[in-house]
Amino acid sequence: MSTKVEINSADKLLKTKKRSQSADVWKRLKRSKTAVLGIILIAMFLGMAIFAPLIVDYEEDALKQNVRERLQEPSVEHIFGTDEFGRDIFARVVYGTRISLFVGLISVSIALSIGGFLGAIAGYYGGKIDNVIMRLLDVILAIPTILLAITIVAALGASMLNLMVAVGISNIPGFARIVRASVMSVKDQEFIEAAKAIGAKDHTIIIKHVLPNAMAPIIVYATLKVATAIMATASLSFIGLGVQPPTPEWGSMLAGGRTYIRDQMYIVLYPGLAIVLTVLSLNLVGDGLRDALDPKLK
Amino acid sequence: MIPVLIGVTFLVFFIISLTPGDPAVMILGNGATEEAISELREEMGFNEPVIIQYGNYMKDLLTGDMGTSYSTGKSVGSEIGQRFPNTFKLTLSAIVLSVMISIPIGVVSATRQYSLFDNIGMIIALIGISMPSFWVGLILIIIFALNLRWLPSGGMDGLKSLILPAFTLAIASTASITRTTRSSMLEVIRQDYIDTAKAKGVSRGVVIRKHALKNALIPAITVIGLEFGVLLGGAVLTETVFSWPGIGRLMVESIQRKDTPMVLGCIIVFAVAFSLVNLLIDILYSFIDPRIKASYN
Amino acid sequence: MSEHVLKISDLVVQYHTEEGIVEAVNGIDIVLDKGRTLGLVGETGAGKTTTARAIMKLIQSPPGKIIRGSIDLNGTDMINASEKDLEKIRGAQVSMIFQDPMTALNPVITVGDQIAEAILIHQKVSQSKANEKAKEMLELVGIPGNRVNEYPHQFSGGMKQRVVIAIALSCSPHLLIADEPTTALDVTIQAQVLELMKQLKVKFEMAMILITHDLGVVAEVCDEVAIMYAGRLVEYGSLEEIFRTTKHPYTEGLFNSIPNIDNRKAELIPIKGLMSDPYNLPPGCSFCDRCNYVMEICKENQPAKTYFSDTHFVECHLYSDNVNFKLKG
Amino acid sequence: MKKFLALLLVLVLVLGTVAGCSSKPAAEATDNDAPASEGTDSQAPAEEEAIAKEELKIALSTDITSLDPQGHNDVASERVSFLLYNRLFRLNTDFEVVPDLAESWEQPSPTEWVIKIKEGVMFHDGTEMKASDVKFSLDRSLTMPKVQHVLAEVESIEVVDDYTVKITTKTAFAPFLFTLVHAGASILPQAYVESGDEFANPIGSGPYTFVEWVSGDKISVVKNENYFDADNMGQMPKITFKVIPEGTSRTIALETGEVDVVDELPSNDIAKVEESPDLKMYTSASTRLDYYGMNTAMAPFDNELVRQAFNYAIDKESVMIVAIDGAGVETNSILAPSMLGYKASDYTYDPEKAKALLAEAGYPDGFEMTIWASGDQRKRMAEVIQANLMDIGITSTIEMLEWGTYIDALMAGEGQTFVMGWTSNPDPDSTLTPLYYSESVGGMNFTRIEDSKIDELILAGRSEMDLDKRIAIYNELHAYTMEKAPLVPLFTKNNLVGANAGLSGVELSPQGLWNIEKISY
Repeated sequence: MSTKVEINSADKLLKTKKRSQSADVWKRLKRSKTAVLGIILIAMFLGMAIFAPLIVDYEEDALKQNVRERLQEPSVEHIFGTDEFGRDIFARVVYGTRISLFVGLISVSIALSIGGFLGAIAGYYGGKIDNVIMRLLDVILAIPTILLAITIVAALGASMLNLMVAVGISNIPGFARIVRASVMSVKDQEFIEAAKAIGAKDHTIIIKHVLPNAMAPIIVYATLKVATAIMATASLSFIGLGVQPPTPEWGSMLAGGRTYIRDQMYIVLYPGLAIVLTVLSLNLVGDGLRDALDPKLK
Repeated sequence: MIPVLIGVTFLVFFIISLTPGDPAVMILGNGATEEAISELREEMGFNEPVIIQYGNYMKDLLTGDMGTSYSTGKSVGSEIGQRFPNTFKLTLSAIVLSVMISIPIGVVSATRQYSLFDNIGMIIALIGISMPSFWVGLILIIIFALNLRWLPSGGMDGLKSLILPAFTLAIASTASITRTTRSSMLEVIRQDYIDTAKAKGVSRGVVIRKHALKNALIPAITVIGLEFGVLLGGAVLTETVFSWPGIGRLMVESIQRKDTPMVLGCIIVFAVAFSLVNLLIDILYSFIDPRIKASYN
Repeated sequence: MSEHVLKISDLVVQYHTEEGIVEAVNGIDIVLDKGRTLGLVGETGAGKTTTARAIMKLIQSPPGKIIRGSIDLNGTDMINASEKDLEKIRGAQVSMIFQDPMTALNPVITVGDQIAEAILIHQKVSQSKANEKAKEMLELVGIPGNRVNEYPHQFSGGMKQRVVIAIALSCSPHLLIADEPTTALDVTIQAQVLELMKQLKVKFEMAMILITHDLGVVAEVCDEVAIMYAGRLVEYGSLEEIFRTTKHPYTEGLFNSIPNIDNRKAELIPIKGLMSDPYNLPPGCSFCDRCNYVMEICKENQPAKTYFSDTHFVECHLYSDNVNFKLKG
Repeated sequence: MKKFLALLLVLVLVLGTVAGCSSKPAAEATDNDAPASEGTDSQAPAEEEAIAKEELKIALSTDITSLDPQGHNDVASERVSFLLYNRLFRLNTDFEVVPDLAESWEQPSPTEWVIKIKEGVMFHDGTEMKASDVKFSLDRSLTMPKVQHVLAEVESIEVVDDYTVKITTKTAFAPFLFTLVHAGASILPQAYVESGDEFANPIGSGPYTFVEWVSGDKISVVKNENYFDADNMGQMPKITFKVIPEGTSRTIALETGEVDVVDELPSNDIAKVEESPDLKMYTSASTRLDYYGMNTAMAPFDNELVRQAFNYAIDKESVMIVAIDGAGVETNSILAPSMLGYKASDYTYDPEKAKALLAEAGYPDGFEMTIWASGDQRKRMAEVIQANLMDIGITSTIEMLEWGTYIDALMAGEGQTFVMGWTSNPDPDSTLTPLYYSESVGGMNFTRIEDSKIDELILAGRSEMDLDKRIAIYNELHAYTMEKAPLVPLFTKNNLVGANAGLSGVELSPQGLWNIEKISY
């Protein structure tokens, strides 16, 4: 829509003087109601994760079993009811936030750092290196993510660490590709040439100049990937390849409770909703960010 | 594609070989004697280094032999051959379902951007990609199989039993394909050539169908390809929840039984299927996008 | 021959964007007769394209809105015309050439089909007949007919623009709107394309609105000139009136800012500053804060039209009490 | 924004409540508004009744592993094998050994068994069963890894004449006939097995003949019209086993009439089946023991006192409630109450006493240790045990192992403590030898208890032919082993079978559903 573009560009000319780009993004982000909702939700979950100890007592509520109080309907003292061991579901959901966000963030960090590194190298140097790296990643890419994760955990044994590693590894190609793409898009721009001209080292160029300018899409992708990572974690835990007891993890809570789904719906309802809302909020923010960073997509 | 698949087999074989424990025991079962076990170990070459074992495996694989199951002693190939069609049936109907739902919705949402339809559609789509399929599956069973008694809770007899699993499996991909279709459609209808078309006096409907859709489909198809992979992965969970006799469930069961050749076989089949689909997608491109056709010939 | 192909009066178009309301077109009047060519001149963001789209009734909405005014095209009231009627008119009576030929063609449809499509819509002909015609049109714009079945990406920029023109003219419209048809092309090609358009214009006896910021092009092709600034026509007149007796400071600015062929030594005097923020135009003359002749009154209220001939008018306070005011030149 | 929030909430609630609330009315529906549910539920069966039920559908929790009766050692496969094949002997409802293919038998000497087999027994392919088939089959079973332990006592088998075989055992082995009822001792047609069909279309002599096995989905068999045993003819024309891994789904399938019988009904669904007018609940005490084992070869469990302490520390009731919703019997013995020589020991849940014993053993402030488990139910049990031990000051971590690895490692004696189960046939020897006999170390003797006195008593028990003397021996052995306390017996769970109320002839053995051929509408 050329006229609108004209106006925007004219408008930019004036405004960019006043506002930095990030502030600009933030402004647009704030304008998207859904994104704001997402941010609020995430903030809420983060809060829950960080201040969990202030909300409930891990030992007493989340771990201590009270078999004679098992499978209790939601009530005043157990607002989400109790599970098959008589543990307070609310407490476990709250601490589950910690686990899920932690696993999600770590596994994405793994994927991001390794994938990012490979992608940056491939994108920056191109040619043979690029080719080799990308072919190798194609191999990983040929196996559906969740299946690869399952295989890895199945082989290494079920534990939180292995889970994070598995989910991390299986997400490497995605990050490699996105980073590669962004790097390629910026590497030939003048300021990079300039940096080269003044004889800056490759790695300093990549780290100092290329990556920062390639950040936008990476951030968006990472946000959305944390969501899928959390989903993957839950899925693996569901088929028993996840976090080990008595650690409260949403997926394993679902797996453990699914025998009781008919009469004690709440056992699977609340952990399930926790997953849905967390993932949802991350997606909302991810979308918001993408639109904010790239208005024309809206 | 071939080199990729070889890479896949090696990667998977290597990962699986990291599994602790003794396959010989698995094959012989609890009752077996030490002698029998060590004997078998020798015979099956479990003492060889991984790379040798891999070599042997590949040799057999090329002759179409995927080995024999540790737990059932049946041929992995025939077992998978029996199960894969079911998974294929499930995933295929799921992808067809999602495409049929998502493309129209995506297009309408885009053409009526910010309308009530668009908003609701997008919210549902967002929630759709945010729900764990197995969770939805459980809930759908409760609602449709138990309370309403409309559909069977699981198993595989007739079309009726396909509905719930296929739908469950389709949710996530439907959602994300809808989103892609919408956003690419939005981008396309902002293009100058759409104005050119309008300026020619082409009617709104034709502009969308003939000029916009074809262009918008290109990115949509990419996602459909990727989603197929997601579906194959999702099958593992859906098949477990709905007791669907496909290789997804077979794989999970085999993992629990530590039936290495079976697990290996399943993943390789998954990977091959996925690769083939992507190949198909590439070919499909060239039909839609002349620019790619050009680069092909 | 004084029948109006196009009559625009008091047209106001606004864009309601998240950043606020933009007065893109701000009460303009245009009258264009058969076979005449109007040059619509102004810098980026002046509202030229918007005007053009308004004529086609192709304003993206949201965010665009036609607030008031009337557009009469060959007797059709475009503003209140139904979608159906518009479809009949677009391409048949009025067609438009868009700025960028690179993006103006549908990448997944052969150029032949894209030309034939227009013909099929507006003329009762068979597919094969339409294809024939399409071929002819291609040859007409100087592209070998045997390339009808090729796709846009197989053509160069200049050729793409020729295809676009072929599409626009395929149903010999009464009015052709060309939105900076040459800016995206390199100079040598520009000349060819312009030449082509001139010929065809005569051949098809159509009126044309040529949107540009290149006064050189205007001098080449146009009979009348409208200078547009911030959504208003600040000066309007025949070619020689505008070129010989320039009235508006902005018009003067434009002339000063282009190289003078006759006197190469003459230095360029760019117009100072940027066009004022379209989201909040000043209450008075929107050019005032860039104007060398600015007066107090300019800041307060909009200047009215001052006529120098029945074709030539200007919107500027300089002339409101002294019609004979002379610019420094 | 409001629109969004509203929609979000609505959707979430719909998802939640529809499933959540509506599941309860359904449950109540069975008793409260019975007529209503009557109308819906029993409609389908009623109609089919009119055209007489042709097919019996039985839900299994796992697929069978093999159609070769000597190629598996798991419950599901056994269910099918028992329909397709016969053994020389079988157990009757009172759990006595009675002849099946055997006509009669005598015992010339303590180690010799001369067995006469029925004449004119036809295999499904129409060939007659001969002594040669018997010899072949039993010999074969000794070579088949999964069942070779069953007839481990057999020295040799010889054909006396077409209808007589003589089996010689290594030692005088009282419970020998019990071993012959195991599926691994099924009699197969030699000709067929040697035909190399690999049991694609298995041939047996059983009341039902094989139709198809759709891997992971179902196994179908049809009635064998010319079955040799007129009294035990198959009732239903066709029987189909449907594989439904999800417990909840199995129950639902039963309620919706998708299946007629559910083997291994999820314990938390008992109430539903009992409440439903269309369904009937069958339970039986099993010979399956769930126990918590300690590796006596590994510190600190080489210390008897510690092991005894653990026997006081575990709240068996809680374990049982959590594991199987209380659908079982707490036990103080590794022998099921129904078994020869069962005698409860006097361990009770007494954390204080446990602490005291620990202190006495030299661990006043407890210690750190690991609990091994595998599978969903054992995981839950381990979690309760973990909590119990916490109460007596012992910190433990649960390690979940995949089944294969689990067995593997336990045989190798790697586990410190572990949650295990043991299903045996009713003769005590088949439990005591594998679990306590010193030579079973490296086998099923996971606790690695090696005690000369135990060994003596076990050997005495198996060779003692006089029943009362045997019981006496086992009582002594039992008392002694409980004092040694290599493991904590937890409970014997009930076999749970849910079935359509219209069915008759549903019988449960201590190993669960059996005599399936007798079931009919």
